[in-house]
Amino acid sequence: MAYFILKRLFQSIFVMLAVAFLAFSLFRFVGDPVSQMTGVETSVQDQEQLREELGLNDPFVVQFYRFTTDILKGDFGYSYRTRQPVNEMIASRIPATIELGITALMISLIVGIPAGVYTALRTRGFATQTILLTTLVGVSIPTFVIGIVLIFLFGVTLGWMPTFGRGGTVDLGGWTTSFLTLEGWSYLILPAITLGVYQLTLTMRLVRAEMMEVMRSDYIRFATARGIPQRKLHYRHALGNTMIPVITIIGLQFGGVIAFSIVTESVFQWPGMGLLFLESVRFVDIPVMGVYLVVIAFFFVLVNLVVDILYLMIDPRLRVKEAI
Amino acid sequence: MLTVENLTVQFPGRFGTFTAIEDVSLTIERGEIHGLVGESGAGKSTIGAAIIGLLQPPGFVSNGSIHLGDTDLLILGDDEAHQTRGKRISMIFQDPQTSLNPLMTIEDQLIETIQTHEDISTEDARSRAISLLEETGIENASQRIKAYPHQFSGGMRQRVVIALALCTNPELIIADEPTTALDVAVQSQVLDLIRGLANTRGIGFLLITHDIGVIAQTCQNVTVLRGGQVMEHGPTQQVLNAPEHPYTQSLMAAVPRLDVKLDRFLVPDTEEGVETAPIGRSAEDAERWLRSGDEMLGQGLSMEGVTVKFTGARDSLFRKPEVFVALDDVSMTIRPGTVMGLVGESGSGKSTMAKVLTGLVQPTAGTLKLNDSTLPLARQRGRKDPSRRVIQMVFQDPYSSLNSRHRIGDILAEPLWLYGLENDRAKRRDLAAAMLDLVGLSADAINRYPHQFSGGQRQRIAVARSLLARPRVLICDEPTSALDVSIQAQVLNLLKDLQARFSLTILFISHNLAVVRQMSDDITVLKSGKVVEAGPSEAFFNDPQADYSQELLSLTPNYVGQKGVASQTLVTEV
Amino acid sequence: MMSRFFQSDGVYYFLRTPSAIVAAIIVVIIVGGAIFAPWIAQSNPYDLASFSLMDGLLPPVWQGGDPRFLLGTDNQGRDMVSSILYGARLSLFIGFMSMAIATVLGVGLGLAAGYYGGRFDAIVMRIADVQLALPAILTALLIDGISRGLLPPSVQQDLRVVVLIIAIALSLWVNFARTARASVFVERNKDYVQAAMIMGQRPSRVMLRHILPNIMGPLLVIMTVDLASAILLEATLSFLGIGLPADSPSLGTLIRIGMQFQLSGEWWILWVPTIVLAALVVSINILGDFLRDIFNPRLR
Amino acid sequence: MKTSRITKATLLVGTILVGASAANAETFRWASTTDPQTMDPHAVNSAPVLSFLNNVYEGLVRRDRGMSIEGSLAESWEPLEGENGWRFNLREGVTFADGAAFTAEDVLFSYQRASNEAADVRSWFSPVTDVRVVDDYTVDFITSAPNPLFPDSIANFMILDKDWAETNDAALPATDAENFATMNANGTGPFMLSSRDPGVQTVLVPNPNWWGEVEHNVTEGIFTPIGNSATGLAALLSGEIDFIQPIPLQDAAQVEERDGYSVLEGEETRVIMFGFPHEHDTLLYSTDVTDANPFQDVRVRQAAAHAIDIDAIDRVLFRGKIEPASQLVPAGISGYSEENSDRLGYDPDRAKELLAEAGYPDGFSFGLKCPNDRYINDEALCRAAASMFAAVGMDAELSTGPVRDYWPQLREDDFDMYLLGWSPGTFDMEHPIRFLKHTQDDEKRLGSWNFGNFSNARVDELLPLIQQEVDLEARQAMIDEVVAISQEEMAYIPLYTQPLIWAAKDNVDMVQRADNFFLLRWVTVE
Repeated sequence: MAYFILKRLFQSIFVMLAVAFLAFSLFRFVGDPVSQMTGVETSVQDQEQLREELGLNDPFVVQFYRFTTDILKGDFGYSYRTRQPVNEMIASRIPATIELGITALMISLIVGIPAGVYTALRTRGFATQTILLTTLVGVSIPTFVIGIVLIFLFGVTLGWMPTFGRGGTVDLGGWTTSFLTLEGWSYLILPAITLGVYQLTLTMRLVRAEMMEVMRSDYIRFATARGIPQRKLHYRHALGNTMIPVITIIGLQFGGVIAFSIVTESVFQWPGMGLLFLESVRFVDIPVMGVYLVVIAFFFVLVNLVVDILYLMIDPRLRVKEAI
Repeated sequence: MLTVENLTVQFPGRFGTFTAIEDVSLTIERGEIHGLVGESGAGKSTIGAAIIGLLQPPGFVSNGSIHLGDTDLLILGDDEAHQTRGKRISMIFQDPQTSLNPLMTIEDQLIETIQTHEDISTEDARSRAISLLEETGIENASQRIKAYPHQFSGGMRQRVVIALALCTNPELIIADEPTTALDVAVQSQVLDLIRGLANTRGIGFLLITHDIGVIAQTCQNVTVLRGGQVMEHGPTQQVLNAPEHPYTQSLMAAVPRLDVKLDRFLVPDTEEGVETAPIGRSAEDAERWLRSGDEMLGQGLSMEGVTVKFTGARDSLFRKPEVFVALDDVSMTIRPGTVMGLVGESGSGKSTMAKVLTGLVQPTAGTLKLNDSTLPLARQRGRKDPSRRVIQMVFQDPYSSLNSRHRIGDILAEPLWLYGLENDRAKRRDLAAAMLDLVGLSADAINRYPHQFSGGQRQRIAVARSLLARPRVLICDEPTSALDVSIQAQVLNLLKDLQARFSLTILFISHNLAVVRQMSDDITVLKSGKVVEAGPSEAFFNDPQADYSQELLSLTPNYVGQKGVASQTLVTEV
Repeated sequence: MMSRFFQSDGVYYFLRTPSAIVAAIIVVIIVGGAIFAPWIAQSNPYDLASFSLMDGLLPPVWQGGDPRFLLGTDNQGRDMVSSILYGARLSLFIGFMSMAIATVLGVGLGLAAGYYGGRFDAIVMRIADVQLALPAILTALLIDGISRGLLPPSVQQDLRVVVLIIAIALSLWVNFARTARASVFVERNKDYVQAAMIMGQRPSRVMLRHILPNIMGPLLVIMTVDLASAILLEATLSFLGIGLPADSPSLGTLIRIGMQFQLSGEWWILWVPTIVLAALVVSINILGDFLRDIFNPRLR
Repeated sequence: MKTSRITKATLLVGTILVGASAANAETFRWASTTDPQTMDPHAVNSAPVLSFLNNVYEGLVRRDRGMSIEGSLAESWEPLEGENGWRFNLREGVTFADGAAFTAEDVLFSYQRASNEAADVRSWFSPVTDVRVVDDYTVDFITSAPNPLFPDSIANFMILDKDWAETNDAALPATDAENFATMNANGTGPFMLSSRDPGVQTVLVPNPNWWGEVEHNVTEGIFTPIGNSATGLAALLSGEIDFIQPIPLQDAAQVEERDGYSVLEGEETRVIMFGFPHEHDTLLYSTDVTDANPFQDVRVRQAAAHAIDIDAIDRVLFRGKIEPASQLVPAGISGYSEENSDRLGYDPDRAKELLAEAGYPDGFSFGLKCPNDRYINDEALCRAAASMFAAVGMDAELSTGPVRDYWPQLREDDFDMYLLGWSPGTFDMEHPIRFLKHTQDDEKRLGSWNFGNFSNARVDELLPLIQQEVDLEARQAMIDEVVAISQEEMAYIPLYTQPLIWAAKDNVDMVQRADNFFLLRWVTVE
């Protein structure tokens, strides 16, 4: 098992490096940072000089080497736009994105799993069909439209929820959280739902499919033949086995959640990494973009490691090897 | 105790209602083991499902009654039915691998089941569970009860399954092919266990199986099913040894005998309606074509000191992944134009040998010889190597050995095209058609898909495919073990005919000694990768040398000449 | 097995699945409209001379708009109906192309990885990981950025669609690869494959002619689902400004433009394309589910 | 049942929020699309930054509600006798937020800081040769030539405290790494920076010892950037913010209708125009004319002008909120040429004639470049224009892109026609002449935004004279001549002056200044 995790770690490192490379090749091309950094009256020579200072004229390899080595040294450089250290900028935004992502994920699990189970056990039936259809419609309307609609419905028309930003947060030694106050939640809920819809649908349909498979397996039939009560049958025997494949997929998707929060964050002006990233793209803030991509990759790798470990915890076949 | 009267089960479906069970009646007394035998599709399992009330929808009991003691099982409400399940009736499934929840320790599963039906403390439940495990023959149960299903071997797992079925001491247990997935040795142990339980606890068993031998060895009474109807029923002795119904008779005749080698099987008329290949005109073309190939002498095949090692997945940085020796210095010689029978339990390396010969597996050591020329090993054997044509293979499962997405015509034409035996498309078709005729299928099969044929027909097609390579050597890996006895008989006859007519050299792999005896000239016994005995077939069966061979023979169920199977005295024997 | 479900059961169950029928009808209508847009549409949104700013912002007829424009016009004076037809045309094109590329790429790699296993398999899977670590949006940004950097601006405009297609395809292929690989692992041990190998058939032939047809089922399902998500993704990318230019109206760009008018009273500019998009995506997904059930009879 | 419980919960949240906002009535929340990227007044020369920092820092002079120059840290100023330059007499008794006194030294220091090559605003001081501290409250700016407009040109030149900057080693604007001044501010202005969370929230509080007379009643000003205009609008309509700049003009009507809200509309000083490739020999994007550049023929340029139906654009795209432009500055800006105030009207037939005369009877195709995230409705405008050009046979191949790679394309002369908006930094006609009409001259740093390189000897000759002329009449005469020349030469097609549309709650009273600057000191909340 230790070996297994070790192996995954090595793979992860490879992934990170590859992403770093891609990240790098990306931001060279997004546009000209200098013309974004300077005002209208700045002359061409001055711009050229600035370009030189930023090392934008160095050959690709040199720049890439600088980028990776700096990152490995833990030096993430400074934002072209704000002159702040990138790591501070990103760090200050990470909690917002993570909390948004986690809440979205939680919503999708808390609603998605029961819904999946329900629709799996009552395959036909009106409720099931409605659930399936509505969720499908939910994912078929672009996120940004959903977000705006929610904002105007709950924020403007009904006035129940705030429309933008993160509101007051509690600072826990560098980690600002929305979880501890009712106000924080009121700001969090709409974006989380917007972001969670897709996950929710995915989870639900996955659980449904797997559950239906499991319910037909021999050991469930055997358990039924032993007269094990329905409830236990469904939630103790079936659900456990259902979750095994589901977990992996959800893990794979979480990276996507973080990335797709770009859209949600921009719609809700949610002060997370995604918003920062969009700003940076607009201003060709190369260092920020690069680091953002690497951070995303890091999350992905991390989450998948966690999933693997969860896997080991849930499935005894991987945990206990020796036969008796 | 259990009385089923004129039971009729129907499945309303797309093409009208299908009657799976028609007017079946049977009774089981306390302590009786009642055999329910029949070929696939006879409706055996449906009866079991109907009794325990787990018919797969849309199936339903359209007529008849099922009484357990004096409770009418059919009028029970869902809840009562659910109560009855496990409490009074329980069930054992065919495959122990899949019938246990992989995520729960067997302790949890046992205790859960016990407490479902009895208000009893966890402690008592545990001690009961442990004693049950011991009763079903699991040593130091108190420790092993903590284990997960995957930690038990197949046989042990089936014992756990039985313990689970027992743990509420039901009156009736329905055992659906309980030993089909097991090796003979384990099989007889499990059957002993069942007999024991019937004796000591007076539990009634409904033993569903397709294996006459198992019936013979275990049941007092037997019911023979076909197409959902009862053909014959009565005491096992009488039904097996002096069948009255013609179907039963032919069925018995088709069962390969362990005690004597017959040169042909008597084949009951079956739904396929084909006798052994009636040689039609086009069949002669096929025959001519086959003969027109290279010299008709059979070719010998031999392996010398072959060793095969598989390395498991690495799971630690420090420990080397453990190596599994599938074949350990195995040598074998198949005389030209003869049939070599290869027997052994699952995992003994039979199939690995086939894979070595066909070049799918790379041996770590050893040499192969085709006639006198060396036969290159897997990696060395080029795609164009002539041996690829000369050596052909017939697989166990006719359902997966034919590509379900290709038409029979294409499947058959493939070897012709591949080996450049016939370059004209039209000619290839004709030849394929002719070959179908030769193996006893009508030529119009060419335009159909595999799924439109029954298992036996598919196996014939598979044989035809191998013949169309104009092979000299056939490797048959359990060619009939997926087939019903009657079909098996036909296919075996077909193979015998072809072998004789074209003096093919055949390696016949099977776990079923009776079948092997019927087929082979020589025999090789394999045990966990080693050859334990080899020699002329008849000699072997009449006087096996190695202890293992003797044990195998003694354990193999054989109904003919068995005395007093039905009497309980036999339980202690074997 | 598959083919039987396809030939008879497929039809049989289709006729018994109203949702599937409705979905199919919707898809047929939209796709048909898209394909024949040049002939049905009264004006061509690409032909700048064919519409006039003077007709801008006309409401749908039932809101007292101009009878010429059934669903009204956008702020350029373009007929909504025509825009939608052409928009669906473009969106579907992008969807299909990227889906096709993703399929070929993913299935190809997946097959090979599953067939050869070992090191090759490992490499492919690591690449897949990298791909997964760069979710769709970022991949799109990446390709978009690189294309901006490498292509001369003069051709960029014309190649936006291609760039978009590649971007979307890249973010979808992993799905196919993983599924194909998994199925191959199952299939390659089946006797018919072994038989083909024993015969000494070329690996390419074994993979394409023998294995591929047998794993088409799950792939087909993914194809439909991914077609849907490709169309959606295009919309999202347009919203982020890395999609298509506003003068080549895909459903996504139409929605993006419409966003400006959600408050200003011209609701139709936003909602007409949104509804069409949703209807299309939902329908495709429903058909996907239907296929899944067909190919996995146990789930029926 | 369930639903009702949910409703209660959410209502609870709702009330809490209302309570929160009701508590501090004079806290003023406002939003804009972009965050000031730094608090350093010399680091970047961009409107968001300068606009915001005008609340915190002050210059020697400042603009009043009507954009005209008035004294700020300088009480008065006059041209120097005997040499070129200006003398500024500084206000006494002014202190910085941290209590330090404001003296001439700070002016000198700020000049050195702002004219250092690390500063992006240094171009303001290109005419300046030297700055002399006469005494604590008198400073002389020496210029290379007579420069009547110098005071106007430094209205956004803000003064830092020398000691504060040096002790926090922010003596120079940050180039690569940040420094103290990027996140902190210490100005003499009416407000002080109380907290800053870049991209999220920046809070200002009144400066208790500000020298000026307080007109606002704001106890706290909270600024939030909201990039997505729809979201911003929602924030306003839900009452979470009191004011937002700008709002999409198509939404103005809706906001106006709602009670409790009002819309402030005005003209920005930014003029939107089309530019021509005056010196290209051939078209880059044409499918039919590849050997020549039709736009070198003035008749073709006029035809293009005639093709534009500015009224239609106004009505449909801008809901009647734009003012058609005849020249590169709107009326009211100093130097605006009254006598050249009419523009070529919409006349497709005339356009076709002109094209025919020029030898393109059935028109030609060309490439039109536009940004899609720079000006209000820029993309829509270009699409509309393209179809108008098409109507007279000029086939515009439109290509739009984000401004981040738009400028580079223009710099590389990669266009057949392009869209440009220009706001005169000095609020004087001289500014666009210097940047857009003078022949490109990197040495003298002239014509740096004249991408098509319109070049006219007379204009080049007039520019320095205009810059130095002190007599306003004579100056205007020269400017009129330049405008006349560029009009008959069709150097550019001036389209309209961009509208300014802000929205606020009814109870807020503020001033909308033509440079789109928003100053907190003019805000009162009833």
